[in-house]
Amino acid sequence: QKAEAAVSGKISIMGSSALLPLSKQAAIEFKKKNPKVSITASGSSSIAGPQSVRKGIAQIGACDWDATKSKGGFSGFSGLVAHKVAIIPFATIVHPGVSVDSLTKSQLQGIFSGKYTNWKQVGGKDLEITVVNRAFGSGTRVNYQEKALGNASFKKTKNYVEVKSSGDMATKVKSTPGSIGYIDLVYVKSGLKALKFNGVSPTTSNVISGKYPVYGTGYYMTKGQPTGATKEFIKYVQSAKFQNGTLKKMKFIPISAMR
Amino acid sequence: MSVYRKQLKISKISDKIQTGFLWALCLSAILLIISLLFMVVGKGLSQLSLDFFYKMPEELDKGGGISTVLFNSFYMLILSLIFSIPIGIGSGIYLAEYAPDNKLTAMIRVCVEGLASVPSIVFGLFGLAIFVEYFEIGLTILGGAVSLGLLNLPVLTRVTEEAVRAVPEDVRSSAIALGATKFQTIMRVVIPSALTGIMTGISLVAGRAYGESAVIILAAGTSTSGVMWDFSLFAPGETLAVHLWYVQSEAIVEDASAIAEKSAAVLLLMVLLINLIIRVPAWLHHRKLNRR
Amino acid sequence: MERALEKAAQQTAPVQQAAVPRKTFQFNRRKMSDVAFRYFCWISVILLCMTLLSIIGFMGKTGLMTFKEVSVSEYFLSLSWLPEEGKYGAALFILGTFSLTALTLVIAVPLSIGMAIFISEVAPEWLKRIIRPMLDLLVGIPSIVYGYLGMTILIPFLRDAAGVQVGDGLLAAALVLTLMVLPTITRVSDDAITFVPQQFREAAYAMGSTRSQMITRIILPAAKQGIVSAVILGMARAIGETMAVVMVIGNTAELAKDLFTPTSVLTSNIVMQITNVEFGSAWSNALYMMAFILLFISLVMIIGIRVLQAKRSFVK
Amino acid sequence: MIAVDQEYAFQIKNLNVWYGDNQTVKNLSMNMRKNRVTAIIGPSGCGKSTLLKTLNHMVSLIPHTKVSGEVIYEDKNIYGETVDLEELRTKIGMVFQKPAPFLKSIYENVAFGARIHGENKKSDLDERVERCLKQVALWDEVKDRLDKSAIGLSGGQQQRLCIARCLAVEPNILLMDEPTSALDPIATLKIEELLQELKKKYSIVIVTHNMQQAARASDDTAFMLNGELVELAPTGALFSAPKNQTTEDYVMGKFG
Amino acid sequence: MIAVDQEYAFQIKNLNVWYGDNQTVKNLSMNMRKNRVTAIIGPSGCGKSTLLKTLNHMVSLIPHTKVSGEVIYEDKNIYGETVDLEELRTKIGMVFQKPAPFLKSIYENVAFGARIHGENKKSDLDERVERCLKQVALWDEVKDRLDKSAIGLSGGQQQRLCIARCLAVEPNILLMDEPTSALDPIATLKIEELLQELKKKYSIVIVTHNMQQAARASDDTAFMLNGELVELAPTGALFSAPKNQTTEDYVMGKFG
Ligand SMILES: Nc1ncnc2c1ncn2[C@@H]1O[C@H](COP(=O)(O)OP(=O)(O)OP(=O)(O)O)[C@@H](O)[C@H]1O
Ligand SMILES: Nc1ncnc2c1ncn2[C@@H]1O[C@H](COP(=O)(O)OP(=O)(O)OP(=O)(O)O)[C@@H](O)[C@H]1O
Ligand SMILES: [Mg+2]
Ligand SMILES: [Mg+2]
Ligand SMILES: O=P([O-])([O-])[O-]
Repeated sequence: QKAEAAVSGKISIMGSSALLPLSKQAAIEFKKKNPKVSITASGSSSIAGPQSVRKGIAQIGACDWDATKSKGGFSGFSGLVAHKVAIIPFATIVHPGVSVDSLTKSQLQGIFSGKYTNWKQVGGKDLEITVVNRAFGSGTRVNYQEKALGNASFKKTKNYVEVKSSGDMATKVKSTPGSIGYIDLVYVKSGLKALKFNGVSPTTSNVISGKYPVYGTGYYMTKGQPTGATKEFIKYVQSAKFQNGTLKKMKFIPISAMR
Repeated sequence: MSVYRKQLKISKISDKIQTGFLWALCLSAILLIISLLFMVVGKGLSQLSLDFFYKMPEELDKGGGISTVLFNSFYMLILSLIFSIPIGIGSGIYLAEYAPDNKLTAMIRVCVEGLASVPSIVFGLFGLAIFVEYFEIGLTILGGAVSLGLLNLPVLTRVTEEAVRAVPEDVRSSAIALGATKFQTIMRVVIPSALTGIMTGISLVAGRAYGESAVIILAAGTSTSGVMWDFSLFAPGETLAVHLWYVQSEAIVEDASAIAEKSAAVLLLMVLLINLIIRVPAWLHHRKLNRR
Repeated sequence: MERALEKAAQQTAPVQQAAVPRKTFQFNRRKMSDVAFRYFCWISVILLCMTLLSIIGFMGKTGLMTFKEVSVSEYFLSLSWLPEEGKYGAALFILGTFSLTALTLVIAVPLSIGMAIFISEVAPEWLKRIIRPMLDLLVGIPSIVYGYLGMTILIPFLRDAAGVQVGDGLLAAALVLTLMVLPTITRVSDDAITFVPQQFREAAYAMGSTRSQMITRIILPAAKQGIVSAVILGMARAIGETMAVVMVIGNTAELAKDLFTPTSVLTSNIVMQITNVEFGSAWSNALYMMAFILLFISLVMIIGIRVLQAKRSFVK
Repeated sequence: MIAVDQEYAFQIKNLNVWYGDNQTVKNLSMNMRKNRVTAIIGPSGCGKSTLLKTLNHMVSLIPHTKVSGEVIYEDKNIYGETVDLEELRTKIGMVFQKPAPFLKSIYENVAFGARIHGENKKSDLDERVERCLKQVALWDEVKDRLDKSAIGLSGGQQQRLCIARCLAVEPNILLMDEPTSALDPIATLKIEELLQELKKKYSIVIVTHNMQQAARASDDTAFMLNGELVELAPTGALFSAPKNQTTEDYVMGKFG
Repeated sequence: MIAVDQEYAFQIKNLNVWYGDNQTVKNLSMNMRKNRVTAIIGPSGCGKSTLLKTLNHMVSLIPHTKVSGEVIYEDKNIYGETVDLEELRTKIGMVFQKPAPFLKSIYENVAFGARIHGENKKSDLDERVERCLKQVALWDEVKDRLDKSAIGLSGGQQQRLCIARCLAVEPNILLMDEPTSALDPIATLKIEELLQELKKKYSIVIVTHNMQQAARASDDTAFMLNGELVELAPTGALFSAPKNQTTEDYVMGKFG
């Protein structure tokens, strides 16, 4: 470690809220070693990541897909470079008062398209379902729609709310009885209940073993090849130490563990 | 006359009823608002400890504080006042003391009132467009402070104008009649007399700026540089008010709702404090002068 | 005239005077600071006007670019806001803003005016001295606190009380806004009522009216314009409020079917989406257009207040 | 109400009035005759207005006011027994220094008193408005614009309107607080003439700072100083041969 | 500045003043003698204050004001040639109807004029403040509380303080606009005595609504009506034998 001279500079990370906890934690650790670097991380939704980078207001744009290629209705951003940083497992979450433990893909499709509006239609108590969805631009939404719902579309029904970020999602589902939503595993804490998908629990090991298909890949986008502090930071996040340590602890999956 | 008697009785009864109704209405409304606020403060206060003020906000773990956002709040408040006070007071004095009574002045007044009515989110967007999109310096304290300053301007102007106008004409003419120039009259006689009013205006504006959130979110962002005492104008400028919203809605940290409760209590108390701190000197000043 | 006289006076060379020992340069410095200060004030006011004009210009220019890609009729008439599919119908937000404001006023105005009457005419002196500063403090409470209050106390309460699932929506937002604008409307109306010359009160009492007769027949008509101004002021605040609304309205780009359906208004939609869109895109322009609409509405209201105040006549 | 001593409109006995700690009427006793004009004169701040406001209980509207002593009106001490204030004020009209017409039409200004007492019949109101406006000699000047705002009238007209408004509730006493001090000489003259007319039906108490006016228009004159009654006498006597040295100084213009 | 005609403090020739379209001083010509007290009387609104304000150019502060004619002061028409307004006003002091002490200490009120002219030496200021307060006979009453707010003084004291404040800039003329109308008899008396003292050093022009005051305290009296000068004469002559019928009516209290 002595070999790496401490770098200085300013890094601003914007974009994905799914990756936000990871970026924030990495920033804390990186700053311990490089006290002269100032890092700020904020999250709204993935699409803001590559956009901010292209505008030059952020050095790193976090995105839940490779933003150089088109995906889920978004066209690719040219001139950006994608750096794979983590595999992100996503879970279906419900308010703890919901008695259902597992849902199938078609049940989920039914719920998010508004076909099922009461938990008793999917084997639960008589309680109206409130769908909490992420706003357009979210990488979580793109991945979840593709992998959990088989690209079925969302329908706005009577009890339907859209939220701006993963944090918003957690707050809303926590505070709304009968609600259902989706989020990456790092956010699943007390007050939220994660459901099995087709009977499989959303755990990192189930993702690695291929049993649980709802996950995405997180990228750091940069404008051209990164230099200086930004380069060192990305290198740190991709390092085996971080990948197998903190990242794993936060219920993300190291890139090396897949494929 | 006695024909009036019956009517008088009816009028008096209805007077009693209406009065009673007003008492009930007003007291219950006030009590409701106050008790709601007390609920907010109470929940936060009971968990509040001193280290909450000087610990850094935690990004992920429990037990974070609010030191940097608290700093940003005051820093940005002071910057915004530095931008807006000279211009605001200057314009207020212009309108009260110099403006000739003509169409142009009427138009300027419309401008001031128009600016005062512009929703804060528009100032935020304006700041965003200028600092983030045009100058591309990102979400910064500078952008936030300038946008806040613009938000403050019209209020300061109006309050100053009113306070200066309220100074009795006699006092002004007395000074002029003593051979003082207009500038001397304003500086030595008018402003001291209008000081209480101007101070009240500044406290009004400061309280508002301190609690403003929409402008900050759009122009200064929702994060801090993560360093305490960071006086850089180009650091991101999350403030306490924004922090309250951010932790509550982003909920990344474990104890988000506890932090939100505490932040809400601190925010409320700070705003009250600002109102008091800025008013007290003016009040003392006034008292001293009125003492026999 | 004033100008001409002053100017004429300023051109004169200062004259030495024997009676009071004073130095010529002192006179010059006095004159110079006098002129400099005047310019300072003048520049300040010009800057202030420039700010408003550049805000209007910028918002207008950026906003109107929307119509390069979106037809005016779609923007103002269509209810479907699906920017990802190229649908930019902003009517639902405009309707949302109007209905939220209307609902807020329906709740807040009678309450506020009642309170204003109480404070100015009924309350004993000691109570006035408590309530007025208290309301002034309440005016200064950050809107985000009201939003937080709505989110953590009001919505759970509404869910229980109304037996609804979500709770976020127009009613929650209107209640939060009511809390917010109540002190403002009350205090401004209170001032308007207090401003009615004491002679009117005395004259009415002297003729044997009861207090409520005096209030309803003399005071309220005389304070009418001031009260309307207060209401407009409250309305402007309600229309422009952002974060408090964002926290309780649900933020769905969908027209509200009832008081408890999540919906969106102009302000909340701007703040929810602006960071996710690229500056210069049709989506971004459409959001700036919303801001321009807000700006337009509030300017119209201010002009309304001015017209009203110009009519205020008893201050002769 | 048994009519016994109908000679006096007011009998004031040992009246004291305090604003907070500040005593403005001090142990004042005097009688005011019925169907006469009583003038109250004295330098500014001596308590004239306060005395007047005590007579129709208007002082009780001012916070922190204390009144002791007796004011006997219609055989009843209005500060001793419980009185119906609204009724009292209906019977004792008051006209103020600055004319304060309501922000209503001329017609509605005069009709106001009748309306608050529940009279709403158009024909009755019409009749009453016309009668009262004629009493104050304003009818001819305004009869074509009864529905126009009263604010448009001149100062003198406004003051006469306020008097008409008072008369419309049919009082038996008129209190006037410097009713002409805001008026020009001609308007003043008109009001003074009106006083002579009105005293046939009403008892009038008038506060004035204009000694000539008191001399011209009143039957009795009371001179007050620092809250005390210095001298009360028939007007002619008071001005030509005051008993008191201070009174003499004052009416000679030595101070005030 | 050559001293030629030092007999008059002001020579006013064909003076006209308009507020907007409203002419309030009409073709007025009069001379005011040096070291004399000239009183201006007339009913309310006749233009007395306006005339006074023309003398020290205060009218020029009021928007939409137009002045024509000549006011000659120290051999110079202050409405013809360019004058230094601040200097003019320093030499012509003015005292207003309502005493308006600044929100400062008694000391600072008096020192104000000297300070704005750049005098800041403590000992000089002290000396000046003491001298001026003695001139208005206020020194003994306030010498122990010079640093207390001037607002705490009584009305009469405040008015004397305002006069002292004026004297402290060493004017040679004093203009006074109803300086005693807000005061009680004793305070009025004091100010009138002061006038007699001051006229030894200063020329004084005083506007008053109190004819007795004019009679007592002035050397010359000018009677104005509707913006015109009706009569100017030595005070004794004007009150005992007015040449003009209107003047007679007015001084007899027939109107106003
Ligand atoms: N509402 C009030 N509160 C406290 N003090 C008052 C009030 N009204 C009058 N005073 C005081 O009481 C005293 C007598 O006042 P009042 O108005 O009766 O005098 P006045 O003889 O009518 O004088 P003026 O000729 O100026 O009208 C004055 O010293 C005045 O300051
Ligand atoms: N600033 C002003 N603007 C317009 N008109 C004015 C102004 N000041 C006075 N006037 C008008 O000019 C006329 C003369 O006013 P001025 O103040 O000189 O009268 P005055 O003789 O001093 O009266 P008073 O005895 O009431 O003080 C009045 O009709 C008044 O309404
Ligand atoms: Mg009075
Ligand atoms: Mg005057
Ligand atoms: O990670 P997201 O915020 O884009 O869902």
